Amino acid sequence: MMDFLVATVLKIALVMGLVLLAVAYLTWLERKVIGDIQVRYGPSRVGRFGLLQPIADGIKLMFKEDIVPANADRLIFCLAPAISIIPALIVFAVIPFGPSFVITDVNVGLLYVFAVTSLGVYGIVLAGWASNSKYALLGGLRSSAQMVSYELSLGLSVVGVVMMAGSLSLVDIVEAQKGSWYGILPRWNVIPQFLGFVIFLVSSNAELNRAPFDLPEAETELVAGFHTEYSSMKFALFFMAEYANMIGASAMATTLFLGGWQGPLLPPVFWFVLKVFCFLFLFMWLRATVPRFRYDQLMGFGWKVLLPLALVNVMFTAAALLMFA
Amino acid sequence: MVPLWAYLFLSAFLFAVGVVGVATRRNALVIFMSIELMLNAVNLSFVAFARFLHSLDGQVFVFFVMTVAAAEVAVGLAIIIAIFRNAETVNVDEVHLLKG
Amino acid sequence: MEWALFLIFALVAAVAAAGMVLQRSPIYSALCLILALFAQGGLYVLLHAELIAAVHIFVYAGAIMVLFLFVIMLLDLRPESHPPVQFNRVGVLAGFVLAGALLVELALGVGPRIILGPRGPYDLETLRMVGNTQAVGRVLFGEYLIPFELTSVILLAAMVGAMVLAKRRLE
Amino acid sequence: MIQYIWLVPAFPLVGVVINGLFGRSYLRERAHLVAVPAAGLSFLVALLIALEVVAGRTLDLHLYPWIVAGHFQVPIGFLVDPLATVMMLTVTFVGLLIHIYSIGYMHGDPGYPRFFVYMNLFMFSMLMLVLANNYLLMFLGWEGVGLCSYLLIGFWYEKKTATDAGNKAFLVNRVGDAGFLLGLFLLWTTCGTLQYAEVFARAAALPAPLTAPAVGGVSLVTWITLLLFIGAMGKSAQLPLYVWLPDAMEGPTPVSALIHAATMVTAGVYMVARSSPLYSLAPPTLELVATIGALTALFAATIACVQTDIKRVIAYSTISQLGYMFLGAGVGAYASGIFHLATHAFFKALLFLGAGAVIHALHGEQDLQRMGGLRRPLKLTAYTFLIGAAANAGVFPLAGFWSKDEILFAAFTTGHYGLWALGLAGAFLTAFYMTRLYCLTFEGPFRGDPAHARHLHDAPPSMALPLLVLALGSVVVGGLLGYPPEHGLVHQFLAPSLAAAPEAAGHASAGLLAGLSLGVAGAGIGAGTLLYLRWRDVPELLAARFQRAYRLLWHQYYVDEVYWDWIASPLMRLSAFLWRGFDVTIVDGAVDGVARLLELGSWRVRRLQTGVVFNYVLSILAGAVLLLGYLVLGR
Repeated sequence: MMDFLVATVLKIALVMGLVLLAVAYLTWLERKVIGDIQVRYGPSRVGRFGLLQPIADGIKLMFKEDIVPANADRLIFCLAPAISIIPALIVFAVIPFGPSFVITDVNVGLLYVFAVTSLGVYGIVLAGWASNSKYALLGGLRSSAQMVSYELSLGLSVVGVVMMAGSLSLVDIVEAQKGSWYGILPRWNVIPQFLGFVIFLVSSNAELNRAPFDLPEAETELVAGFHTEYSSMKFALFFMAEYANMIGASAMATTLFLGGWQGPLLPPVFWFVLKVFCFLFLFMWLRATVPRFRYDQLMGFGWKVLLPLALVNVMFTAAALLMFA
Repeated sequence: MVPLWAYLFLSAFLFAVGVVGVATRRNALVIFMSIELMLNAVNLSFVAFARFLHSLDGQVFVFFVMTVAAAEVAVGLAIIIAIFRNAETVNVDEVHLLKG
Repeated sequence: MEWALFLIFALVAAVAAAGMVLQRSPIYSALCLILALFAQGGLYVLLHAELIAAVHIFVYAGAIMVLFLFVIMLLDLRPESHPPVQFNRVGVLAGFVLAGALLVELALGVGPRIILGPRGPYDLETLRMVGNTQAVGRVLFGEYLIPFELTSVILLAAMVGAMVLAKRRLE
Repeated sequence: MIQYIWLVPAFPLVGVVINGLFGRSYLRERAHLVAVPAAGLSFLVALLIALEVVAGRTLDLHLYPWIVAGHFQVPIGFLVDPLATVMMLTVTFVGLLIHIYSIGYMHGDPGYPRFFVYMNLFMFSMLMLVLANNYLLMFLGWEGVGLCSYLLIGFWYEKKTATDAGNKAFLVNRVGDAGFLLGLFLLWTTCGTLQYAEVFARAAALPAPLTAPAVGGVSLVTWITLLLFIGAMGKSAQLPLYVWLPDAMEGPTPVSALIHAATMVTAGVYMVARSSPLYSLAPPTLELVATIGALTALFAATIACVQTDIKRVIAYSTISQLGYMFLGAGVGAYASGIFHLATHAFFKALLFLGAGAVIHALHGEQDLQRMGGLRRPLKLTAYTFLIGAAANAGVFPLAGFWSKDEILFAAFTTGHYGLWALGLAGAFLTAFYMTRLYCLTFEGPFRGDPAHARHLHDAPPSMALPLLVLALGSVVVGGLLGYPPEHGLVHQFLAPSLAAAPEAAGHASAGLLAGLSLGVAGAGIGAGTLLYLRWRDVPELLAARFQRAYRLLWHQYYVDEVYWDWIASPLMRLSAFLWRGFDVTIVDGAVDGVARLLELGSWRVRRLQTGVVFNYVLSILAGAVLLLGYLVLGR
């Protein structure tokens, strides 16, 4: 019992530490990548290649003045950033980084991930509400509508994967992608479930509230959306939540569609991290190149394109499984 | 092991709280939430019974309750919005539409 | 251990539920309800209904309560600051009394002497072997297939109803 | 293949559903793209099944228990035997041709998709009627075709005459259906089942309760068959319930061809043939059937001689030919009756479609006196029409000759000399009026609107094709199936489904009788030719000379007027009296009184409805507490 507890606590500490570190350096990476794409340098002053920039940013944010607007709902205003970051972190409880490197393998792992990530919206909505500011409220409203809408296609896009693996456990899903077709093609879900993969990527991008789906904080329209009134560490928490969610989404995409830790020769964790970084790069790339959606386009796209496509994917997968299995 | 009656007591308490909410609050949204609470209280006893009867029927019923609850929320909130647009209030005391 | 967890969850659920009813501000009511629902999800896990627990959180916390918050924000319902115009004290009192009576009756009805009927085949061992999700799925899509399909009709009707209602003004 | 019999009615039903749902909004002028393939596939499957039936297979298929109420059990089931096969082939084949014809005929009509919905629905109902394996399912089809007939007669519902005609057809058929239903009730109480197989088995095995004298000294089976025959009288337009059929010509011509000539009106004959094991046990009914048939044959033929509406003439001819079929069935020659039914379907559909082509060419003109000389512009129509007319008249070796001659022969050999003479007289008149019809339409000078004369055009391809096919059928079907008489292919094929024909009572040379009827037909044709081709002024002189007889025929024996004066208007007066006296004061008074009573009793209770949700919630809650209290504490 004690061993188990200690091991679990150690695992949790390791994962959380790594994730937080990754979050910090992801900001640096993103600035660098976008800088490159836009033919700029990006951060380059603090440390070599600007490598100490995240730490400098962190220190700066910590020492900023913490402002709570006079008419704000104090309790919720303070609670919202926490509500935002907690789900983003506890997702990692079930993600398998390697064959035995998973905090806990739950029977309903996938559902757990969805249940937890669906809570992220509360942080944004409550922040928008508690600020008692028009821009923030609008951002919160948009965010809740957008996230509820895209959650449907997100959920449906992975049904095909679940059907192919026959399990909701993430470890089982990774295991089901072992081996290869004809000796060359890896048996990854991205090949038979390509449509689902694309839908998953687009919807998760929307769930992350990142460009081109960053309507809740659209600077040009809403100043900064839901976190207009936030400053200091509370602001930083929202930021960390966004990047943690990004890592979570990339990890999920890796697990569900790219065979998780599977790969030849090198240690599994390496493969996992490599694939996750591919996705992270993709998200950054998207942000740097694609312009923001208009709000009605966003809703129309979610309901009229992605959702039907996801349903079609489910139907075809079911039919194919019935025919060939 | 926690006995069945403990769960049932909790379920009864939650249900009664929901009843209080429905009977005493005047904000339509809160009344609605109280109804959700009552449904959930029932769900709890369903799952508890399922556990102690070694049967899954209770869990399946919870699914159905959730479905109905979701449908009810969608329609109910739409009604509340429609009422609000007309009457500028969600206070059930000020809405007398049921009087012919 | 189990008792401790149960007591924690039960306490949180009970207090949060009471808070929901007592809070003035609808948004606090909603938050209290969310908390109560989380505690209930914990109870489901204690009852070895992992699937139900996940779905419960997914549906209630992830969808239904977001919708509530959305509506509260959309209607911009701030706390009821001024006292109600025509507060029906007798009615509220009657509500409390009746609810109390109901609680007493329910408690009397479910005391420790409750008798259970015949047991089904799904004890913990079986569940662990088959897997909770798989077992529920089998029952849901076997014995309860037709009711399950019928729920889709309910959802469709609700969807259409919600759209019609939200689109047009009440006459 | 045979077990897929349900496909035969299923295809038209699918057509109904598709056209019914999407016809008006999406398909519109393309409705036939659904309806015609539906009929075509139905025919194709029917043909494949027929091949198996010819090879000797039959099937009594129980598809689904339709009604289960205690002892009363009726399945949805199909009986595929030779009789049903003949009917099924006739219905699907003629139906298909007329569907194709309608593409051209109904082109541009605003109700185009609706028309095809009704047509497919009719096909479905008719196929249910002939393929059912029990009387109730047959009745379903029976009523279904009646409904379609009503809908199609009144298809152009903006026209008062059309809706009136539809109502008339519906009401007259109700009279017949009442008899049919009573027959079914009696059959069920007697046999305890409505399945053909079981009913006939009971009729054959244990004749005592069925044939023993019962009510009024008449056996039960006689009552049953009599009541069923009343239904047949209505559906198949026999005396005295024939009055609806001439009016039914208000519908579009393809409808007249399909429903009111080739298929639906023959349902009565089919029903009698299907119930032949019962009818053979009831000689009095058979006598009645034969007598009514022969009388109708002659009666309708006389009227047909003077009518001037082209479709009306053919309609009376149809009634007359149906009379022959019943005559055949009545003297026990069921196979001959069915044979005549099949050949008649060909040439009568042909005649109607030809008439339709003429009407189409003349922009809706139906009056024979405004036609004439159409042979040259409408060549194809004229020649195919001539074939149809000759077949109807009984010219050797066309279809009508074989079947009609057989019926007359059977009447003679069973000793019904009087009926035979009536039939022979009818045959003479048939030949006469058919000649008259042809000559007035296609020979002589054109008497119509000169404006139309220049625009005369022959039938478009979609209308020409059915004409040609039907003409070919009218030529060959009779000899192919009916030779040698009494032992032809069709007789051997049908034999297992029908009760055996009675022993011949008299002896007669088939050749002599055939020669006689040929001579009669020839005389009729000769008379017609002389009067309407050579001495064209004579008919009018004759009409003036025998004015009273002519008037009588012209007004169709005043049957409609008699029905109106003696039945309809007394009924209406009674209804008016009941409405004013009984309905308004007593029934309405009682209803209003109850309402007033409630109003009086409730004006105080009404205040409970406050409209405040809160109060309702409290009362619900109080109820719940009370109920739960009773459950928990009460015991």
